[in-house]
Amino acid sequence: MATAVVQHERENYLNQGSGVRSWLLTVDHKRIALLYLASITFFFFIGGFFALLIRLELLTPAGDLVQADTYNKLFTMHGQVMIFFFLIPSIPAVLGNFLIPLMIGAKDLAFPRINLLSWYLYIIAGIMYLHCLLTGGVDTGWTFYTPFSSVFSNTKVIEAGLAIFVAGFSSILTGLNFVVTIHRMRAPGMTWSRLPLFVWSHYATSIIQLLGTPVLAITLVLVVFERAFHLGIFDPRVGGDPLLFQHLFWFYSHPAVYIMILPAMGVVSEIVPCFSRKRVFGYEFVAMASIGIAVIGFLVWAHHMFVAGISLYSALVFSLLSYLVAVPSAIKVFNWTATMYKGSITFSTPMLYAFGFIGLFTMGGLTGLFLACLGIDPHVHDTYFIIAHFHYIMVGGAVMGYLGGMHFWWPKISGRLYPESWGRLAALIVFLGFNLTFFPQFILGYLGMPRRYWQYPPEFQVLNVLSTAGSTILAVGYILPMVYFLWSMRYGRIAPDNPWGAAGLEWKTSSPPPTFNFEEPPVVTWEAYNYEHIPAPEEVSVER
Amino acid sequence: MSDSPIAVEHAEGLQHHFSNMEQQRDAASLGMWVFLATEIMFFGGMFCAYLIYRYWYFNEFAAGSRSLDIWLGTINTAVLICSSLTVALGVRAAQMGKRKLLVMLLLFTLVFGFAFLGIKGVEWYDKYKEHHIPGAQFNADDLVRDYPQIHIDQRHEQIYFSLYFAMTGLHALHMIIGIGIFAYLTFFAWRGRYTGGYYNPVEIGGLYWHFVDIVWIYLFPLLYLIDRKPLR
Amino acid sequence: MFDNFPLWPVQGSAGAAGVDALYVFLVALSAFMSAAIFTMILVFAVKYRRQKGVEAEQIEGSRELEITWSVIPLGIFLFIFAWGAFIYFKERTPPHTATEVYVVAKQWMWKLQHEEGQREINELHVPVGRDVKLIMTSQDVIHSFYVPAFRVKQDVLPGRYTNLWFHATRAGTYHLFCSQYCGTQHSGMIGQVVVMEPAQYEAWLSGGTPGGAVSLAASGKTLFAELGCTTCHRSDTQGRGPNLEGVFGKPVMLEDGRVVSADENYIRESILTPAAKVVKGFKPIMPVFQGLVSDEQLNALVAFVKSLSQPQPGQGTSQAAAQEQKVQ
Amino acid sequence: MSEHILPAKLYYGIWITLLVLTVVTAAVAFVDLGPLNTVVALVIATFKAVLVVLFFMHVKYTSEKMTKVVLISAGFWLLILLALSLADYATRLWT
Repeated sequence: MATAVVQHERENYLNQGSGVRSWLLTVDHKRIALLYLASITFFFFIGGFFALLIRLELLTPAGDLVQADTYNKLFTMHGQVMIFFFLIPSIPAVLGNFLIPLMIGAKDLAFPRINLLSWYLYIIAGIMYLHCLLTGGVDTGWTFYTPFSSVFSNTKVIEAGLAIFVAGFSSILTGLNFVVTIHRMRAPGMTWSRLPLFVWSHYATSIIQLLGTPVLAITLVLVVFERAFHLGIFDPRVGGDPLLFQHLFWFYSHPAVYIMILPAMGVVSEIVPCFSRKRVFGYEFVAMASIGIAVIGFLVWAHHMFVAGISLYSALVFSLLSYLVAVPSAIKVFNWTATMYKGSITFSTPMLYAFGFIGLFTMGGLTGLFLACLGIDPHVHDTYFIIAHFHYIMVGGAVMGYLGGMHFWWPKISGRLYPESWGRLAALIVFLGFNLTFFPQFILGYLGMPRRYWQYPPEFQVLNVLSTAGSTILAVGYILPMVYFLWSMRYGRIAPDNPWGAAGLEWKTSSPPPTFNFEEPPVVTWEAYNYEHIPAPEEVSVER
Repeated sequence: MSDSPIAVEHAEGLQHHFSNMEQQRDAASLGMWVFLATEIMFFGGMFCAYLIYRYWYFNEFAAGSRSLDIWLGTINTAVLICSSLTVALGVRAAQMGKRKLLVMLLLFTLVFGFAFLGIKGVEWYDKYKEHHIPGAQFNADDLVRDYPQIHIDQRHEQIYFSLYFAMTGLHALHMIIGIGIFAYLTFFAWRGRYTGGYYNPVEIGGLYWHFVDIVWIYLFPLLYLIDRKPLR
Repeated sequence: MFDNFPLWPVQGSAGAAGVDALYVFLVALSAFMSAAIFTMILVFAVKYRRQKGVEAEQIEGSRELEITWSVIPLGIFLFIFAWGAFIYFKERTPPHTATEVYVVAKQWMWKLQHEEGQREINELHVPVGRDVKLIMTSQDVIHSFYVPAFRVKQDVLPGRYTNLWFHATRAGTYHLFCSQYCGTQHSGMIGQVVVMEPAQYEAWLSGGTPGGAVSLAASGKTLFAELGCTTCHRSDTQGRGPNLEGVFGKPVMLEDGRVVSADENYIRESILTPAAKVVKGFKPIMPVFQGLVSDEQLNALVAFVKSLSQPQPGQGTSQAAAQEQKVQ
Repeated sequence: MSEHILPAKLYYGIWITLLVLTVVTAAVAFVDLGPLNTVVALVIATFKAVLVVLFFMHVKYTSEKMTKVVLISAGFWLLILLALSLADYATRLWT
């Protein structure tokens, strides 16, 4: 990666030092972001490969492609890889890492060495997980429900649990670094009300990472203790309550959904104003909605447990609270839409992804209302309805946001432009493939097909075939950007410093930025998204 | 945020990406506080389990608590409080630039730390001898015998001891990490790194140590003092 | 209309239509909201596409609009919540008159036993038009009893009972799924619920076992005697244990001052770990039966203890009893 | 954080208080106060923790608002975890 940009004359973070050492021992947040980029892409394709195998198995009602145990391991490891090794680090560790110091006018994150340590922890966790995967894998479902995980499963639960424990610490340290950086490293004049919404949403994300992840960590440790040392904390044989595990697990794992979606919302909040040439509508409401989601998101976890055997009364409380968290999400969608009103809109690739995000997130959010609803959830819980819902949020939302962000900031990251028409084509393919894959699953779920089924009654086949067909299209849509991004590193046109005519400090430095981000330490005297003062780039409209 | 231009000449210990020492120190101390917040949630998961099972199985918790050695528990609490004192005085010594005093206080802290772990080890060994370690060997017949007034279910007794070992074990792990940090600090304090105005590491290392002390301040009554009143 | 391509499963229970109505409402609401947002995005994207010489109009935001689009959705959400809570409440409160079936789940099968004593595996026969309550427990991991046609689902936990009830309205054979992942053959832990017309059901009931099955309560009674429970739990006030007649469903004053309701879980716990909740005025001398009785035997004992609170089995009297409870 | 150096006497005073409270809490546990035993033990523990936080950890003297914000949020989140989990357990037996 480092060698691709040698022609550049200007000094930048990519050509300052080369060789393996200069990368593996770097404390530059931008290089660490690229380390993350490479590693999460690797895990994304592993998780994606598992997904394809799952979809292929489900092409026919009989369990004919793989064994039942293999299938159980596939969906377990698909979930764990995608959540802990791709989605949670995705936008924060790549784009957040790269951009937050640039956006607030800092030379680096507050703790560059801890940042590198985060990546090493992630890699250690990744190697531990790969080791677990190669020596037999784990079959508990990504949720590790006890007592199956603590007593009955005879797969590598301890290994997987410890890997995720370590990955959790990587995530905690990233969050810690962001919080301190946003508090302490802002450039003169960069007040809280001038912070880009991307930074606000990462601040909210970090709060969740910091206060939620440790609870997952201790929960997994207790499961490991149960398996390794025969402690009995969740074990019903000694009077333990398996639901206690679920409470502790979802205390983290529900807010973890917001760890995945909030950064994507941040990305969309940057892209929509830029390609509408407008200040974002209701800045402070969008910013506060992020914080609101982070806080209220911690009050709703037991809506995952409506049929698990919790008390009727706490189910009522949690359902009510779950509806409260939908309000800030709705506020965001309305504000993005309103931002486009009377704008000057172009349909560049990032904007297409932002459209896709808003649409799919809206559908994911609305179907969330079904699941928070005590009347519907008992029917659709643990069916494909849930699968469809959270893929609309996590893939339709978070991954769309991630890809949109990658396209938006790729010129800044690499110093090169990607081929715009290929970009638009890929965005379209992803959108269509996604809907074909996951929309049928809503219907499947309401018809009653349970999740995690290796074989299923034949009447569900038609919809499953559609879904599998969609997944192959989706796969193409994901491989394409990978190809042309790599291609553009060598052959892409040289990117100007601000190809989109975007507001934001990151566009005021060169592309790619120098090692210490700015030639001159910036002093901010303007509000965020001051698009009235930034000329629109001619290029983009001309190309169309 | 300081408006002062970037310090060209690097003060000792100032990293390149900070504008000045004040910013660096504020960042480090905020970082440690935020980390301690995550630690509260880490132990919080266990406190949550503790709370629920104590509410369900109070008898077994009471009996288990009685079987712990209150003398060793109290002494250990005192040992940790003493170590917190030496840490606080150590930070003060660093602030005043007194190298020898700092090194001595840090060494005292280490001694107290090891003393705590040693006493904890004795307690654990007692549990081992009494077959109070959860698992196949677990046996609480002695508790049934010793406290005939309390109705004990041996299975539920295991939950108490599981939590006892999980909580004290993870606390001890934090102590071990703390001892590692303080060994490091002692070495560089001896080299004189922290007595020239830059004592930030001592300060934030101290924050961590005090936190581990506070966890114990709660563990002591929650594990040892559940029910000590005379049995009827 | 959708015979070949249904959008929801058969409505096989009294509750199904209510769930579907709420579902249709939510689908309509979602469709409307999505359509509104998609249309706005499309219209804005076309109408305000970049044109030469036309600048974007800078708009700061609008507090009124923000409040509007926070409060209106919140109102709608609260309405959905209330509607859903209403359904859930009904779905989670089994009628006292319901026929009871005991369910024991294990990797990877369902074992069911009717009050009348009939045993079934992976199959549940129920009559049309009667309330049926399932009292469920698991021998190993968590399972979940799911009948899509009835729109009901409940996790089945080891170590305690959970309940589920339905009122089948249409004869037919419906899927029974385990919906909580439970290991290798999770997808094989399926079965069927056979809903029969009452007459056929009676025929099935009597035809199953030659000579007729022994009712669950009766086998519980035998077991109760065999295990020696009768020595202490006597039908007068002289026993060393409480008299169990009429206990079920009533509040019980405990030795430590707490008051608990004597439900299935309480009876279960009192058999397995008697010392946990001792009735006021009694000593904790009862032996522990944890590990000594199987889940099926436990069910029989519970059914027996419950039968002591129902003077005469029969529709009329138990309805009267339910009425009485409501009055209380 | 704060530059100013606290007098050593203060630290010794806090130390003595903490030791005394440790002995007190252990002794009180042997007195039958009914349900108040737990309350007393927790109040003493919290008081001790507050002393450590305020004086040994200098929170009383710091000019930094964030320290307090972080502490309060952590306490608040712990409360969420405990209160909402307990909400389930406490109401399971309700009918």
